[in-house]
Amino acid sequence: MSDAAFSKSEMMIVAAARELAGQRVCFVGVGLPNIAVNLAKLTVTPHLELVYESGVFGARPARLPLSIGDPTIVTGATSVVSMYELFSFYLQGGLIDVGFLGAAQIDRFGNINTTVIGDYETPVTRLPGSGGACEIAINAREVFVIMRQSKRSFVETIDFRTSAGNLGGAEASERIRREQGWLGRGPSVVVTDLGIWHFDANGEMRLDSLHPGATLDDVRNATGWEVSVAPALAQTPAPTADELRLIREELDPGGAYTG
Amino acid sequence: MSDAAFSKSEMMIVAAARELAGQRVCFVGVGLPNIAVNLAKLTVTPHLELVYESGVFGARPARLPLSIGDPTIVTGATSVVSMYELFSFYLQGGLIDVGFLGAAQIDRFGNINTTVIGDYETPVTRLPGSGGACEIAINAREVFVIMRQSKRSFVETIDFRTSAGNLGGAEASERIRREQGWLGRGPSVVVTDLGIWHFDANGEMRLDSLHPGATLDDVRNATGWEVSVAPALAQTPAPTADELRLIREELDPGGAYTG
Amino acid sequence: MHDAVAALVRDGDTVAIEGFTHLISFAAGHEIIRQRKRDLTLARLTPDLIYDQMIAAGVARKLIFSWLGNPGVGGLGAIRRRIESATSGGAGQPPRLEIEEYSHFGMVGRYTAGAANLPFYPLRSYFETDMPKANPLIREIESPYGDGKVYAVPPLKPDVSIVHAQRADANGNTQIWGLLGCQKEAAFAAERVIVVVEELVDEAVIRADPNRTVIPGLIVDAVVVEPYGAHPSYVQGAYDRDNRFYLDWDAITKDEDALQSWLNDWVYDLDGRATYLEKLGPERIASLKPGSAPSGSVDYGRYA
Amino acid sequence: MHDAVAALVRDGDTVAIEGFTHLISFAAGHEIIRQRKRDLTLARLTPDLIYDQMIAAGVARKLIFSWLGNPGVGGLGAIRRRIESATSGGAGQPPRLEIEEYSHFGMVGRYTAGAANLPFYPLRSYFETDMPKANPLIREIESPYGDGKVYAVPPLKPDVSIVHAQRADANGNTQIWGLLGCQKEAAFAAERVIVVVEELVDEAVIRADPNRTVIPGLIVDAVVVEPYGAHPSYVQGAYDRDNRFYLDWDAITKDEDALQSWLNDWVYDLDGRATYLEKLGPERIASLKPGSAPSGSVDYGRYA
Repeated sequence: MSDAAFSKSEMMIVAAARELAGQRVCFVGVGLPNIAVNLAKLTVTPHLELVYESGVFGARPARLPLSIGDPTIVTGATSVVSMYELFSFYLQGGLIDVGFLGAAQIDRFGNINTTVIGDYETPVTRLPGSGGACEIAINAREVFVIMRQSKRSFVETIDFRTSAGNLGGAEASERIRREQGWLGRGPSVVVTDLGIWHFDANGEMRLDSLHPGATLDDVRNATGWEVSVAPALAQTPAPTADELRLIREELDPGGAYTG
Repeated sequence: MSDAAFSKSEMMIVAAARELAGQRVCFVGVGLPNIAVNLAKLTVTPHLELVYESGVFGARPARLPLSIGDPTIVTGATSVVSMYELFSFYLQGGLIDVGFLGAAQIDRFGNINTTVIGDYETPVTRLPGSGGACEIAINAREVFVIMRQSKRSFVETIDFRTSAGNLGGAEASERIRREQGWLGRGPSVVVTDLGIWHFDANGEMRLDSLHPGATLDDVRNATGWEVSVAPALAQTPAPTADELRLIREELDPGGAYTG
Repeated sequence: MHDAVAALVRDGDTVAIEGFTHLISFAAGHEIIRQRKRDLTLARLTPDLIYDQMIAAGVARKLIFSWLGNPGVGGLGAIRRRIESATSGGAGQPPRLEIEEYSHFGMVGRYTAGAANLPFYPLRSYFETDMPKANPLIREIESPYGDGKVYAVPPLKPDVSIVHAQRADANGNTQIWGLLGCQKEAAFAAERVIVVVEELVDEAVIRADPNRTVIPGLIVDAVVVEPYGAHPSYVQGAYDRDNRFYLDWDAITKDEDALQSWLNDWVYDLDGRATYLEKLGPERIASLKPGSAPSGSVDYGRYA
Repeated sequence: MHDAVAALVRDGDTVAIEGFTHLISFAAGHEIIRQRKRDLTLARLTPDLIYDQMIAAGVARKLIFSWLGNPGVGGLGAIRRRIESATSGGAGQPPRLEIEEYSHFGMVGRYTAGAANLPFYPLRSYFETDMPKANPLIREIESPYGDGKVYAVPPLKPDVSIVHAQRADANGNTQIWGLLGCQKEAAFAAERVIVVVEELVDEAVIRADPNRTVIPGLIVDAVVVEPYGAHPSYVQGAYDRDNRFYLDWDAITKDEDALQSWLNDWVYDLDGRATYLEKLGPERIASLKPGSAPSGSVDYGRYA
């Protein structure tokens, strides 16, 4: 692959990394978020502090971590604590600005399913479940979602609500979050392999930017509801040579996530 | 003072230490209990494990600790943990066999006051308060009390109940402890400068042993209720030369607590 | 290991082999398989490969967990086949695995309540999700200060908790560095505790750094010395995760026959860790050795 | 220290100077006295000599605590005079100090709830005692699992928590060894955090042993380097408790005039710790130096 060309996954990661500009403390999930966050730290937000649910704050990984529990995020970290302390004092205590989530299914309001496809008791497909996602969605100040989109993942109705998004809409979401004292304002951006979505006044996903090479039809064919498009739909700037170099040479040389 | 003679405090400490025979894990308070527990470890129960509320398990003090937070109980200890962990997992978790308490006032049922003399809002004398005592009384499997007795400390009615003993009597105490799921069975012995008291079937203090030199009249004049005496009242064996040597040469050379 | 598992793990027990990606006692899991324990309830935040193997071997009746997967790689086939409708619960199919599901913090809270003898642990999770519907043990609780509700999870008190660690003394005083997961809470919550260590050290080594002690011997029933007992997971400072194994597992776990023959070759046909390591080979093991990164020493001071 | 206290401690604040006999920041307490802060609510498990001094100097309106005394020695006269009926609340007497009283575990639970953003912390204390009557904030709570009640304490979120430690880096990443008390919980619970250290170290020293870090720089607003800033309390490995001072205090605190002249000589007339140490004298300081007891080093491993 020449530097000029880039994969959809690379575009998705670059777009997600750019969205992190100006953020301070990020709760890192495994896989795509991990690469996006590390790319952001090398480009748009060098002072970003990484918190891993495994109990690590201020990680200085010497290689791309293979998992969120990789020993390379421990050696040289600022602090390594028990999971009790990480979830109690860092996440529930309100120190996390951005939580990064993936999803198997998402609805137009940003509610997420990572538990089952089909019925809970007798599922067609058993997914990993919440892990820390349901508490990240409630306690992180805002939530970023990164996922590939299709009619199977962007659905009218999710089969199971693992993590709360804007619930039934912005009004209900804001009222419930205020009444129940949630620290989280909810999802603020969804970055996919086709574009960048933010949430409108009703708390519904709105396509704000199309990735190079992707068309509105591609998006509509990969979305299970009537797509809402921003009046001034932008085109996502292509990855720079520098961004691609960092991904290919430093963050994911094997192309495990971006090939 | 010759080896033959001994002070009332020395007798009290020796008697308390002997009562610890066969115990495994002891929650140590400062002052007299600290000396009694360390004497027991050197004599009747060498395998006794000491737990200090300051967060120390398996202490190996190189000198008599000046307080329960003395650095000498930290260096060389088996484990030093936060107070959250000490109170949650060791005490409330049920690992403590014996809790050692002192008292400003005690009633015949072993209920203890270490908070105020007089009215709580406008006290004549303000005492230290609970510290960890009220939770030790509930969560330690049994409680030892060590205190000097007088009509002012052994009272018909305590001014404030800081730590629960046998409440209104054995029946009520056993029912409430069972219903509320307390781990502690309550007070089992009170060692004073005059004798050794245990608790009878009604949960009332009964004088089981008189210290050498003390008379029943001494005890009656130092007790604020009708004294119950064991049918076979024993005489506490005097401190041995070895016990006195350990106290005077190793545990309290300055005579701070035993002079 | 044989004796510890034989004496302390009983059919029908609730067993927790904890360790978040770090310090997972595969050696204990394999011994439980070899001894053909049955009807176990397996508790663990991340079932990981070890529970996939144990459940494939038929030791378990029920699983209590919060995240089901092969971290950074893929799925756990044996467990999924025991849960999904196409492969379990039907005629001629194995019975569906009973599951009890929480979030990570919920599981940590359950161990914490168990360790602290609390009737529940409160947390700000589960609001507006389907999780309390899926698991009725996740319940609402009102604040006694009139400022709303949070959720509660019940205490989890395993019959046996098994923890792998870098080192312990003969009394079971155990020290861990690197990721701490929730091993401390799982150990204090348990009726019986087995500690498996890379190295048995003199009591003086433990006492030289008491703040490093995670589990006191007071609650430990057996100390087993089993170098590389956490392979293919890792031990901070001693060896790296054998990621090749985690990648290879993805193919094995998708095929029940391949999985069963793997169990024969790597568990049933071996008598313990020593032969497992022989079979693995010295080169493979050597390839996992990290460089050195010393913590440095602090001074506790001598107060005599 | 002057600037940190001036910028971060405000009249009317709730201030927690924590440290259980170990690492008590007398330096910060004295600076608060010198700057004549007023109407503070002082929170601390064991008010100790430092709060006796601060309350004698008139900085406080209210005290939140669990054990009131001079550990191993005697009482705290200034505080007692502000509570007991013969010396407070009457005509021509100082107003009675407002008090809010818990047990040790209750105070730890309050900081924990504050740090974890919980509306309450549950614990098995207070049953059948007069403490809930004396403090109506100690409330019963029913288990949602039908197995009875426990007690709850409300979160405590100080405006400022002040912690003394052995070392920190310039970003405030702080490491402590020896008794840990509840400094971590008090720091995470606070709106603002001041860390006072014996030694400022390079970030690399902290990063070499991440499990030793108790407070992350993320929550720290000021790092003050103040060697011997915990005297007359102690710092594990650096200096011993100056017990002579604790013994001397027993006489001073019983006599209001003696106490006020002590405050003049040792606080108001000095401009900071440096002059305090000069006045104390090098021999006194040298006499507190312990022998050496190294922790030894562990290896985290280099994973590149």
